[in-house]
Amino acid sequence: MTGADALFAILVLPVAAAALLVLLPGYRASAWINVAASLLTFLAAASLFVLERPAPGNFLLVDDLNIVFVVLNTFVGLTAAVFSASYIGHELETGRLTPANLRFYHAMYQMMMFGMNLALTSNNIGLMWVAVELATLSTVLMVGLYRTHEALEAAWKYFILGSVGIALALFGTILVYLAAQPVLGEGTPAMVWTNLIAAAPRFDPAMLNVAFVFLLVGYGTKVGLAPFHAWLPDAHSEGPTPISAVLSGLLLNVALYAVLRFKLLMTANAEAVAPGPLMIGLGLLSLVFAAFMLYPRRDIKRLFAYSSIEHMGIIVFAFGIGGPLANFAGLLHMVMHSLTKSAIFFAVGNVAQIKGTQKLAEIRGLTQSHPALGWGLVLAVLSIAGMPPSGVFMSEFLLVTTSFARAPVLALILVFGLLLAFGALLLRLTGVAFGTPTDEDHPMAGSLVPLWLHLALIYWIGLHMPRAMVEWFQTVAAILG
Amino acid sequence: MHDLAFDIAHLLAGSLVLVSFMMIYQDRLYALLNTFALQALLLAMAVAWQAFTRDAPHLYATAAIALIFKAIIVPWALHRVVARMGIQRTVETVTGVVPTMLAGMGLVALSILLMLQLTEAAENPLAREDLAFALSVILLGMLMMVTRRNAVTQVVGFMSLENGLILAAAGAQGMPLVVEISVAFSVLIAMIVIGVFLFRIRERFDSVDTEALDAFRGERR
Amino acid sequence: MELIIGLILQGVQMLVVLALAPGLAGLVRKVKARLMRRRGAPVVQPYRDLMRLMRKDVVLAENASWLFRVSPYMIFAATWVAAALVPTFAIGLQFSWTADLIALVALLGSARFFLALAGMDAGTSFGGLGASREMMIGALAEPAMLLMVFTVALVAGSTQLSNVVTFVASDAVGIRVSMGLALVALIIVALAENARIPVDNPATHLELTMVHEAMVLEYSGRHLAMIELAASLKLLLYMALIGCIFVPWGIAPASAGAGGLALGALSFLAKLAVGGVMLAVFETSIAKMRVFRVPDFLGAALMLGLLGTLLLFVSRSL
Amino acid sequence: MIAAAASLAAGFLALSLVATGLRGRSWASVFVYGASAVLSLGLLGAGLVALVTGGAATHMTLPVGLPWLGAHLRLDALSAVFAAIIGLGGAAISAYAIGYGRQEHEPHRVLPFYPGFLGAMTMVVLAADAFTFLLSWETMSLLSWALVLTHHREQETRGAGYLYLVMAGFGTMVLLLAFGLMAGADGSYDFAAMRAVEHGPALAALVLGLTAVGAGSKAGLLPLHVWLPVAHPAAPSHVSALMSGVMTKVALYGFIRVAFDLLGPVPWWMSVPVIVTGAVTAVMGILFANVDGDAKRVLAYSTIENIGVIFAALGLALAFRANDMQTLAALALTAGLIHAMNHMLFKSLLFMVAGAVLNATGRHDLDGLGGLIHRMPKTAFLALVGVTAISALPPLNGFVSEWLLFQAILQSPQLSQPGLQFLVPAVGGLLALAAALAAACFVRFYGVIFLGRPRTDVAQEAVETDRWSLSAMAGLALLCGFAGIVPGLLVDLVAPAVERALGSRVPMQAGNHWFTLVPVANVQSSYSGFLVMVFVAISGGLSAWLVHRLASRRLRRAPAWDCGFPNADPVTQYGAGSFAQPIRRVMATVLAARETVTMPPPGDTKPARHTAHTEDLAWTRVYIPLIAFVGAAAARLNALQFLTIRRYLSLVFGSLILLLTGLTIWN
Repeated sequence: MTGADALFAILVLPVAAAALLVLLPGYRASAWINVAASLLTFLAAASLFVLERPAPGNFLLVDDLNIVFVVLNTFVGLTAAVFSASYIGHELETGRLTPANLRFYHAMYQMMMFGMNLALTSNNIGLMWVAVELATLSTVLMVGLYRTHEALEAAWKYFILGSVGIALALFGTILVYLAAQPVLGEGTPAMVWTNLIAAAPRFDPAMLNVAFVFLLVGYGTKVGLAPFHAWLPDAHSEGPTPISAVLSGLLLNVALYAVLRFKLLMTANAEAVAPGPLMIGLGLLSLVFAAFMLYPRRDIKRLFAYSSIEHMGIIVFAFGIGGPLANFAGLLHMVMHSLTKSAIFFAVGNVAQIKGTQKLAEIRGLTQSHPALGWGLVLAVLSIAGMPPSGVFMSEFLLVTTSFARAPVLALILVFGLLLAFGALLLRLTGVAFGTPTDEDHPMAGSLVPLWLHLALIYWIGLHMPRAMVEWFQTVAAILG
Repeated sequence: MHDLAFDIAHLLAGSLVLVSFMMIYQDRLYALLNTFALQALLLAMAVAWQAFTRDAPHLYATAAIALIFKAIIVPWALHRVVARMGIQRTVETVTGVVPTMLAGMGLVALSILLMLQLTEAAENPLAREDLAFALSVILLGMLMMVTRRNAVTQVVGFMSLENGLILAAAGAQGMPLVVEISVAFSVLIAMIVIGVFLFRIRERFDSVDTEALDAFRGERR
Repeated sequence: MELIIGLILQGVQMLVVLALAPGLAGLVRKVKARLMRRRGAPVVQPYRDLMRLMRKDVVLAENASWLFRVSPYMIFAATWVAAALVPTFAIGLQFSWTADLIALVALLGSARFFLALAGMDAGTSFGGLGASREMMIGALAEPAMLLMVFTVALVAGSTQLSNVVTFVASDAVGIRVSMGLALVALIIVALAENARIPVDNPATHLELTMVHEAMVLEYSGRHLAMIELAASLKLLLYMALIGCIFVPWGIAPASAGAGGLALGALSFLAKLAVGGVMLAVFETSIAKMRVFRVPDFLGAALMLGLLGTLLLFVSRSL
Repeated sequence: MIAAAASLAAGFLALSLVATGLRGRSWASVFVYGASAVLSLGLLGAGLVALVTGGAATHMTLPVGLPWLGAHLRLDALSAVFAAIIGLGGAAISAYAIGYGRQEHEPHRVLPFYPGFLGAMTMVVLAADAFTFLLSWETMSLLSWALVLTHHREQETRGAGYLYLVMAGFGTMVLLLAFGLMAGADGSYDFAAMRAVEHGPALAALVLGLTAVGAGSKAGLLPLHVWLPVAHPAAPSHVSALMSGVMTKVALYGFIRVAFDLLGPVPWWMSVPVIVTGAVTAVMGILFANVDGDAKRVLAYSTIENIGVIFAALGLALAFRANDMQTLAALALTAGLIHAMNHMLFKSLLFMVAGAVLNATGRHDLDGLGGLIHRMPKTAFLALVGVTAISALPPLNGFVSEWLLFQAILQSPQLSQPGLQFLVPAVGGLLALAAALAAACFVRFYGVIFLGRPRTDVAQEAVETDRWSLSAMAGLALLCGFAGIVPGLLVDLVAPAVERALGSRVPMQAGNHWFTLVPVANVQSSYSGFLVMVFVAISGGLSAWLVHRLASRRLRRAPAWDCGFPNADPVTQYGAGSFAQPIRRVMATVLAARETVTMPPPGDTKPARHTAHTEDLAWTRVYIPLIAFVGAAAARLNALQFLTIRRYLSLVFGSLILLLTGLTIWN
């Protein structure tokens, strides 16, 4: 097998699986096919490490930057599929979903994976745009899966805001092409990423500026940056929990990846407006805003959805600050956030099933009634709040120290936001995990393995990051400037 | 020849902006849909003209998509939706028409200012002009989305926004077909999904007014 | 040989303070009585009282614990050791370096601590009342005392009393405003610490304003004797302290001969007598304060102490 | 030596993991605490050996933590001092817990965290790079938070845990900023690299201030102390002992490490806030302790006081150092270090006492106790040692460190800045006030709990605590006495740390007669705890013997006299509230004390009611408004959750227009 084959597999496997799942009745088999396909995709992605990388073509590309995202994407895709397999049957039993819904769900799951993988591996900004659009549309359908008022409303909101965002991103993409076209000539080459970045210094800076604004707002909507975040909390809280995990853990990253790509383009052109301040501003705004918004939350999934906004703010801030340390911190934070937030949603899914509610006020004493789940949730939430020894602590450590030395005022705002968010998360966590448990419980169906697996990874990386990962991050951090 | 081509393209793009203003001005749903159809028609013409002058046959496809799909099918479908659902025939606006028009003027001014800043090196003034108009159409479409309460109107606003996108894409020389197809594709999917949702929403609510949805926000109860 | 003489002198000092303490109390009472145109008990009356108390049975409250019985000896011992460390007739005694002025204050603090605990032991309302007020007064008196110590230590360059005496007596000092302020502060502290008027009335019972007497209300017999003895020792200690810091003249220097020691002893007696009379005069000419006026009184001492310290810097920097 | 210390820390952490697996085993508690005690003793040994052998630094790097840096660990004299403190405290408290822990209903909520907490504290003092340091620091907070939440069913406990961890998070963030400044933008996180860098005075001052805030919030410095009086008492008593006695010392270590080792010279004026904050903290802490009615909270407030005293000493050391008076700085630093040690001894002891009382009676409110000296005589005696020591009374250890500090204060005229010259004596007055108030506080504490008559049935029927607890308490009480009697040993013990930090030390004390302490040779102030003890013992014993021998030894029991008005009801005794009344009234302003009397109307037979109320002004004036602000801001912003899609689109649209306009203007 060559790298090209692996790349091919990453894209084809989900499509094939989706096709198969559409045809297949019976949700149990579907669930495990879903897992198997995700596993194979992950293995293919992981094999990209060892195999020789295929040369970048007009459409696809594997480089240091996106391999991080691809492997992370397929990995969380896998664990979420495992969780989903153990989780989703319960939804059928409680009558929230029908078998037809489930068939649709599994097929869409793979479509979504395909969209995200394609977005991450594309070497063509047009293709990337298409792929992001595809991933968005498939998740819109997933969010609306329950057909409740709230779910439909969330999906509608997501759809409208996402469409507008994607339209703006498309305009940005067109502008980038227009900027590239005088230099690279007409046609496909002017949309190929590797060409763009090489020729970026000769692009019209004013064109790039306008393009970046549109791309930032467009893809920023997908990232969930405030004030473009509005779809995110509803979409997270109303869809099936595995999808919330995927949304928070993966889809946001995909959009972030797009923003990063274009940030690179901007930095490559010396005369263009520096993307850093814009990203810092949006990042801090998202962080502080989401931190405040965490306090009045009453729905547990919505709480963690806002926490995702907060963390996206932190990551965007980190990349906005730039420099080897901050970029390293941003990458690490992104990976950690994906792992941790999806772990949290795995736990929350179980909690919601056990308690039959997502209302924070009606969930109490989890560490008492369900120790493995409760403590898992405690650890995961503390990790996302930046408590050691999770990798989030390391990234926040690096980010705060380096940004305070360089931009003290910004770092103070950052610290304020972090603390504010910490206070809110801890407040809710204390209520949920401790105290006298509520009486009636449904049996727990969902598996705890993905949750603890993620936790183990988070702690492992936080304490002893594998050398390969470090070097890889450092290379990418250097690329990001 | 070149000057004439330029002028015609300019004229078409400019009229697209004009029609955008007309859409803002409409206070009847049917009239709005008709105006939208007009805009789609103009778009098709503009794209076709580009295809003609630039000898880029693939743009004809785009023009055809715009013509058939946006100028005919979608307005027709929306007419049906409005009729069948018995949606209120007037456009519910947030602010008066005049302030919206003024804001629209400002947006057009902004787009022109922005695009004028492009360096002279952008050797193709046509692209630049087109771009300014396209940006105006996009912004006006969005303005319509935020100043209208009715879901159908918002959908129209969104499609008007996409018209602007296509205008920009068509104005970009040599832009690969992938873009047009994807735009068409997205509109198609948008329509399907919107249809699905309108249908669902219609099933459960008495109006497609999206503000009515807001009572069902997860936390307000 | 020197060691033996040293030990003897130290022993003499301990016995002297012990022997003189009730006499000083008697003297004060006598003078006060005379000033009030009463005849008053003889000066030796406290000795008689002590002897009588010693011989009497101890009547112990039913709830009293071992702490109640141990405390009198602890209080007495701490006070006695403290008193033995203040230069009376001679400086540079064998163990005078054991504790400096700060440690001395703390030793008296220990005595107060145990007295207050003993006051709470029987579980009566008066005991707790006395203890709580005593601790409040102590809490305010101690910082005032310490600021006074600062002033002195800053002037003399040491907190070791023997060094202070040597320095002050050496005429290198001259008249310092700071020292005057410190003196006033020390006197106020001494009045408060010894439960004298205007802070407390040593001759009263059955008054809600009493402090010291309320604590020792449950004591009787030999225990009461030890506490009374400790109280008079404390009075003597403060007199000696004032004497050695502010009028150090006459005190025998280290390794002085017999003549010097005799002179020292005489001057000490004279100082005590003068001090006793002055205290009596002061007490008869002033009224007792309400308890919650005492903080103001002690606050004045605190301010004076601080002022003394600060003035010292001013005069130094001049 | 570092290898030994590091493996002990690892042992603690491993023990935590083992303890997680021991859930439900009956012997788990004995095993975990026993093993913790053994490991702690090992740590104490390692610290002592490192100190006795001169405190030469040993260094090692582990391949964990920041990937390109690794975890640097280093055991130098300063670390060794604090390792010894952790070891000693850990050993005594673990031994206590062998007995005390049996009473715990849910041991699985304590055991997995307890050894790890000790391990994390050890790691803090061993860490030699910023990342490892802060990682361990935060882990320490986290594990102690879990321990605080042991009795999580109670609302107050959950609130306490919440406040605690938020404040801890705040402290860590501030420390992050401080280390960020020291490390610079390139991230030289290694302590060695930080030492090598010269910092400008402004930067150094900023770092020092941030460190004081960061470490101070952990230690309980005003006004960051609010969590301490709620969190320490909420935990099981041995954990309270560990938190109050040991963890606050680790916080101090953080400050000392930065201020005296990593940072280099600091301008003199930065010592002023440190000194003043320390002194004010001391006074306020002990004032709160004087008016509070909960045994464990009183102890927690008293911890705040002691932390204030230590900070004042450290500030003084900074002031001396800024004036190049290294010997005097050494004196102040020594005083601070020894006070830290002493405070560990007696505060742990007192928390153990509170735990024993809590176990015996189930109560920790002072007014529910009383008369325990009859029911728990051994505990009562050990408690008496503890309260005497903490009240800074000779000849016990608390006095020694206070005395050393006063000696340092007395040297302040040598400072060349008039500001400091004026300030320090006033601070001395405040510290004396704090010491005297501490005595008042502990008379009340001891008197209300152990003396008098029992106020409740449970106090009436209390039984003496178990042997493990007693022996642990006895061990600490003995050490309190020992450290008070031969303080010179302690001074010499911490001397390597002081010398390493300041290049100078307090003169060698080992050769002095009668274990006398002579801190500044040329000033000739001296104190011999040994002799004072001997004199007091001899004169007390002698007089008692003489009196009994020569006068009377007869004794009768009779009802209390009480000035003729005895009352059988134990409620008529002075309780916690009434004892506090004089001080509450005198200090009414700073305590915001209010008293209200409700009299029934004439003819009504209802009792009159008197209520006294004090408040922590820091809490009501700073924290409550802050919380209110966050709440109000969140409530306002929350409106954004309920917008219509159209309005959300307007937000996107508005931002886009804003950015585009900005771009137009920028060009």
